[in-house]
Amino acid sequence: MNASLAAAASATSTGEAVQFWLLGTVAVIGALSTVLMKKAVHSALSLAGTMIVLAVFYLANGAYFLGIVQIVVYTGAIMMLFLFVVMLVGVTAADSLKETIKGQRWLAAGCGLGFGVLLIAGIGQASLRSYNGLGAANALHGGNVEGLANLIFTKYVFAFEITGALLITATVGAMLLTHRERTERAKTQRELSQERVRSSHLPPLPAPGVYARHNAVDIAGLLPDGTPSELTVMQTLRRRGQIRDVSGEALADLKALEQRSGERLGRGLADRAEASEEHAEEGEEVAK
Amino acid sequence: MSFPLLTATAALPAVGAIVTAAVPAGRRTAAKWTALLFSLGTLVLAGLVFARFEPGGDRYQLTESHPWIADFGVRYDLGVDGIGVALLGLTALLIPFVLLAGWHDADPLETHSSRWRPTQGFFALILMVEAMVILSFEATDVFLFYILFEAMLIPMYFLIGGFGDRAHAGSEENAAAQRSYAAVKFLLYNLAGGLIMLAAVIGLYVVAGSFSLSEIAEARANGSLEMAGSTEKWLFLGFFFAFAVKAPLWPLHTWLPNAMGEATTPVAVLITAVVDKVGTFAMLRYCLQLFPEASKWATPVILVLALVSIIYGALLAVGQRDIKRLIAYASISHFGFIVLGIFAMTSQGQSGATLYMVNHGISTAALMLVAGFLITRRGSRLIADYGGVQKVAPVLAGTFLIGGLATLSLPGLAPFVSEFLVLVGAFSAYPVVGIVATVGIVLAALYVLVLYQRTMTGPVRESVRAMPDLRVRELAVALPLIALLIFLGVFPKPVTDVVNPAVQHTMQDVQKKDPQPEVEAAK
Amino acid sequence: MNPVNYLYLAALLFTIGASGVLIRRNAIVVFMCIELMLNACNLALVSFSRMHGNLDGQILAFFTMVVAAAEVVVGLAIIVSLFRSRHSASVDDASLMKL
Amino acid sequence: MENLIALLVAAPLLGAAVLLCGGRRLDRSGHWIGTVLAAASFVVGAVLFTDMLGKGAEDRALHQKLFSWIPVEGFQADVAFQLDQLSMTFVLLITGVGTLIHIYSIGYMEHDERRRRFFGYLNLFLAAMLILVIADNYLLLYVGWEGVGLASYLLIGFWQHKPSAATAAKKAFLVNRVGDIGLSIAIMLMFTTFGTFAFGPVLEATGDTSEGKLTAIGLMLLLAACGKSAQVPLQSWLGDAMEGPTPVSALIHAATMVTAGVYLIVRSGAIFNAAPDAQLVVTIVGAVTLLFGAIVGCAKDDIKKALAGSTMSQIGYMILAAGLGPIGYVFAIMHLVTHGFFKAGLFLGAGSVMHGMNDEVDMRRYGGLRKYMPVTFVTFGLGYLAIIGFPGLSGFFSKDKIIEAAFAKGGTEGWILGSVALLGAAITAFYMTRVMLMTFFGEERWRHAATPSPDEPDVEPAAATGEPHPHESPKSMTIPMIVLAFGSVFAGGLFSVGDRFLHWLEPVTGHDHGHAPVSATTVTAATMVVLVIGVAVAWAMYGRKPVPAVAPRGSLLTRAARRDLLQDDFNHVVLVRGGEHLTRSLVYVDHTLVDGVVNGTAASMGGLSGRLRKLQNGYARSYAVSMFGGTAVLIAATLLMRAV
Repeated sequence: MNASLAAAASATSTGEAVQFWLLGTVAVIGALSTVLMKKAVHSALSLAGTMIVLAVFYLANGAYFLGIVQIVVYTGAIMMLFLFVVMLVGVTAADSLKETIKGQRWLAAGCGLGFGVLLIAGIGQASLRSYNGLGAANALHGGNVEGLANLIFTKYVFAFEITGALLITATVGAMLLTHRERTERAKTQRELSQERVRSSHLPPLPAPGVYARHNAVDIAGLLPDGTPSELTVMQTLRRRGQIRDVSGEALADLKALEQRSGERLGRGLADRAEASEEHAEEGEEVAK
Repeated sequence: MSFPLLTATAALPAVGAIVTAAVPAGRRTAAKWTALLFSLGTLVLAGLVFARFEPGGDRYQLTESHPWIADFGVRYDLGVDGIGVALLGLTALLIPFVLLAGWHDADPLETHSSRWRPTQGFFALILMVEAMVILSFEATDVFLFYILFEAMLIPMYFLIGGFGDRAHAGSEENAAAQRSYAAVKFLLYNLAGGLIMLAAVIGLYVVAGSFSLSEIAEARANGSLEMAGSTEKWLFLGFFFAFAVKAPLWPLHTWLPNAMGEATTPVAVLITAVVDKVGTFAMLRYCLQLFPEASKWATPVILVLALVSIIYGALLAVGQRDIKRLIAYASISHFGFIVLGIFAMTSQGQSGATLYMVNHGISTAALMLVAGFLITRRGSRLIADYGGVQKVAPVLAGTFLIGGLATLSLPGLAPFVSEFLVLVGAFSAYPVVGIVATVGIVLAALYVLVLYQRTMTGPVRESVRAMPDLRVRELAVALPLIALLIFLGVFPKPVTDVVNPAVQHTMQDVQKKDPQPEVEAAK
Repeated sequence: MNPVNYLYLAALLFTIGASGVLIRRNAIVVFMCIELMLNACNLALVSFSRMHGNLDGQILAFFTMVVAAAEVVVGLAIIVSLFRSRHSASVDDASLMKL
Repeated sequence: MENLIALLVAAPLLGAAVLLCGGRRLDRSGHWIGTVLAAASFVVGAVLFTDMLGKGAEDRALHQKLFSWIPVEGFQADVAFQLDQLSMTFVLLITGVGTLIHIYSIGYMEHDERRRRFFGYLNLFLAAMLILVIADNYLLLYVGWEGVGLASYLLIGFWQHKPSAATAAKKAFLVNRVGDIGLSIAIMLMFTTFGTFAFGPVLEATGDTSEGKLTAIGLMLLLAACGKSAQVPLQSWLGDAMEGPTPVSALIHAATMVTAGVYLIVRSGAIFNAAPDAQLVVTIVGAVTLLFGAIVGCAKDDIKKALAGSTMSQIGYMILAAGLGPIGYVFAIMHLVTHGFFKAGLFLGAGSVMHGMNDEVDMRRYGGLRKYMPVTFVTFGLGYLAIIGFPGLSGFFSKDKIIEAAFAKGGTEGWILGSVALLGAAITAFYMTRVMLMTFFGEERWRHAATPSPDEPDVEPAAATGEPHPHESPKSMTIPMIVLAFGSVFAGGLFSVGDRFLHWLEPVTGHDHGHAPVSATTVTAATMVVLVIGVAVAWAMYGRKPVPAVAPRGSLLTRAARRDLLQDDFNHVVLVRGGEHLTRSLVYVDHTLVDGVVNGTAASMGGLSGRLRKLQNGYARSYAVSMFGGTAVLIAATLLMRAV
């Protein structure tokens, strides 16, 4: 195993070539979908995919330690953190793809294209030496991990220590940034219960979506007359304006259902039509 | 080594500025007295300089020389010639009066907090300006001079922008806006000039390899420093532009009326009577001495600009409705005379110009400070708000009239001597220029007398009926200045004796001889 | 295959990431794009490490990861607190950096 | 003896300083201090005069150098005095008449709370005028020249609360300044030509330079003289100057200051002698002014302004005489002295009349005053006879000589000038008779017309109410009038008998008899004839029939003459209006153009930055684009550098 990996580090086998072209395509597609997906969750997942591919590439390049760390830290920790935040912010919140800054998209495209071309041209022009491979370097201290450890704790020990400091600072910083000072005493259980009893909502709040054949938290439950009830949706979502309104849809469905059943039962169509028109009007009003 | 008198003369007001600034907030009067004492001390030192200076001796006397920035050959070189002595004396003389006249101008208003210390700042800044101006008259190193030339803008900026004339028509915000406009305009104009001068200073160093005035002048004189004609012209223009802004010469003058109008009267006096003199002084010392050929090359244009300044400034003064702006335009006219005298390149013209700098300083100080007393009483700068003051405050009117008569160069008062010398000097070299400049004396009479007539004579206006006459402090400002005007008008010899040798040196620098009288030339 | 291709891939990913930063308005996605750029750099570093035959490049990539982790922590915290105050994660909403 | 010269000036100068700086504590004694110091100066003058009489004609000139005034390379101006016969004549006239007028003013200004100041100004005037006439160089003369201008300014505007007085004072100073341009250019020309401007060297060296230069100097001196002596075209200030108190009009605007121009021309005789063109212009100016002043004098109803017109005209005579060269110098000065007596007397008489008439100046509201103020009537009458040239009185001698000298100029010029002088004599007789008749004879028009004149709404409350009660003036006023009347009567004879005055001045001015085409007797006879005609016409118009209390419309000429022959209107339209427009447009130009360029630069900078600021839109993504684009450019540059 060691030998084959060492060989892979110094030269490119056909297998590696195949792997590169296959996974490279995946990585690029992942990157592009990170950029182009409307929903943040999708972007995050695409990015995670790209990162895993990159981890494989690290391994292929002889950076075993980094490959593993990439999976553990990046895909495992950082991307999960991203997902948490995405959830906090609102998982369904989709970007509108309409550009607001004039000419931004064109400029971005132009710059991106120019930059890419130039970068690739630069690499193409650069007189890159033939690859030495990491065999010797890895073997020096008895393995890739040992080699890295040797460097980290000797040559780069200060940088390493400083990154430690950086991490701690970042942790404290994050706590500070997200921390909210209490402006008043926290309510006790007793107080909360008393408050609840005094309020008009002693029973639990109605569940969202229950009357509307949807059960997502962001869809308001409909009252018997078809109007959505604000109470059924979380306060946070309400404030964000992330409530999806399906009342019109529901009413239309209801109407269709009634029509179908009416046809099948052969009831007076004229009455039904009148009733359905009324319903439709109501539905429109609600939609408005 | 002897006692560094020149450094001491400049350092004393600087120390005074620091001490004054450090006086605690509650001790306003102590700060004022401190500043006054330091300025009087400076006057004593300036008197010593005047006494120790030997008119017949070396060109630069009381010299001091220390290396400063060795890498560029910048030195702390001091030394005074007769022109420097005269202007140094003027500066040291005027500052006590300026301080005394501005005794209450920077008192904090009641709305200010008790920790607010404008008075200390005002007096300290004035002393700071004094220190810098004095040092700039003493510097014989181009770089040192340049630094001072620029540095004095900073305290001046704060003096103009921070301590406005309280007699402003209109709201407080409006006044503040006008003031800051004036201060910024002052700063931008002078900075622009200074920037161009900086380029020229660097250029001079590149060409000459030294910043020392005497070294360069000597090298120029003995031919070891050849300067290509176009190089010299460009360098000259760089220097001259800065000085013309400062002087100020038409058409670079528009900052002066704003600055003088918006600043308190003592600061206005400081601008026109002291700081602007650095510009004309520098023309005489740096432009003519370092670039004699270019100076001669540019003479026709500069003379025309000076003439335009004379006539234009006077005409605009006639058209002003604001007392302080009127005096500012009058000063522009007078600076035209000074430049005319300098660039006429005759002994009479240059002696006259130097004398003019001194006399103009005194006469403008007298007129402007008394005008300031008047303005403070009524709280307005508009001429139309006055009338009949003569009846209620005869001493004020009398001193104002004498200041005005000095401004219009009445024979018997000091400015006449200098103005006539300038005219004669200009006339003997360029007759037409002399004749056109003479028209300026009629216009001067016009603007002064119109001002006097509209403010002081006629029926007593209701708004001035209760106006008190000059108080003791104000008399202490006005009377010595008037006495000096009369003394120097009758007996200018002490000044001319000091100035004459220096002028002869300058004439040698530009290699010009006075035109011979026709009769003697014929013989 | 020439291992240089890894570099081309890194350049491509970097460019895509950069363009994403420019185009997207959702702060989280922008942040992800930044991560993508960092990863592209890491790939290049690892590839260089292989090219030169020593481990310094990998060390640098390692540090990049550490720093990126720290950055993500702080950055996401900023996004969250921004979101709290503005109820939005759009970078365009915070356009106060002008006169 | 030399050292006394400075004392001449010092006494009144001290008086001025003490009175003006002394403050209110001198209010009660100030007029005496002023008068005593003026008299002291006269005494010093008299002492010097007697001393001078004791010496030979050629070494009478005294010289005193006090100190070096402006020592500059190539330019020496000294404070030095020179007292020769010409100066001496002036010194005596100035201090003598000056002292008398000081005495007169004690009474005249009795009720003025600012009397001390008035005397201070009078002393200042005396000092300046003395400097003017005893200076030994043109620059010091210039000091005196402007000094009298200042004193005149202060005294004309003495009643500053009247806007008309303040304006008149300003006008007088300004017009004089125009003349001063001439004097300063003349001095500059002298400096460039001779290298000096002391009388001695300049006047001796006139032969060394070209006539063109001398003509230029002469014309410039003439310009100066025109300003100070109110000659056409700079005469307009004199009429307005009558706003000043009457003693001032008598001393400054009749007897002494206005004759300074004559002094200047006579003093510079050597220059004019060598520049005939300049002399011709001088005579023309004199002749024109002579007629101008006389015509104006005929039309004025204000007694002081009528006298002012007369002054202008009489100085025209002197200038005319001075322009004739050596033929006329002596007579110019002689007429100057006699004129000093009778015109000062006339003005003092007018002042006395006004004093008794509640400061009324309109002659149409006088009439029949001879009964009420006999002393004034007699002294005024003697002055009147002197000025019209009644045989035996001083005006007769001096004016007659000038007319003779004009004819003696020879050629067509001589005839023209002589005729003009004769015509002037006739008009003089006319307008002076008119003044006399309107004031002292005829019906008592003041009895019915006791309303204030419209020009002076705010003189004294007393003037505005009630009928005036004409009365004789106090002794302090009548005595100077009597003394001056003596002068008017006898001075001419005293000077002319045995050509005393001629011999006295000849060493300084030189003399030439010229070639008279007609005999002296003929001229005298002609003068008598025109004199009678003038008086007769005046009698016919103002003596035989009553004078209307309100001025009739009059002919076109009369109306023009009332307005100073439209000179003021011309000045107003061309100079004042034009100047106002010029300054106003220049203020505009300064604000919009000169300042506009600067502010425009600032504004365009601001505009540019405003545009650039839009790039700074606050969107982080926009900034990112620029960063990204910048990086791309950097890479491109790097690659390019490597490729090259």
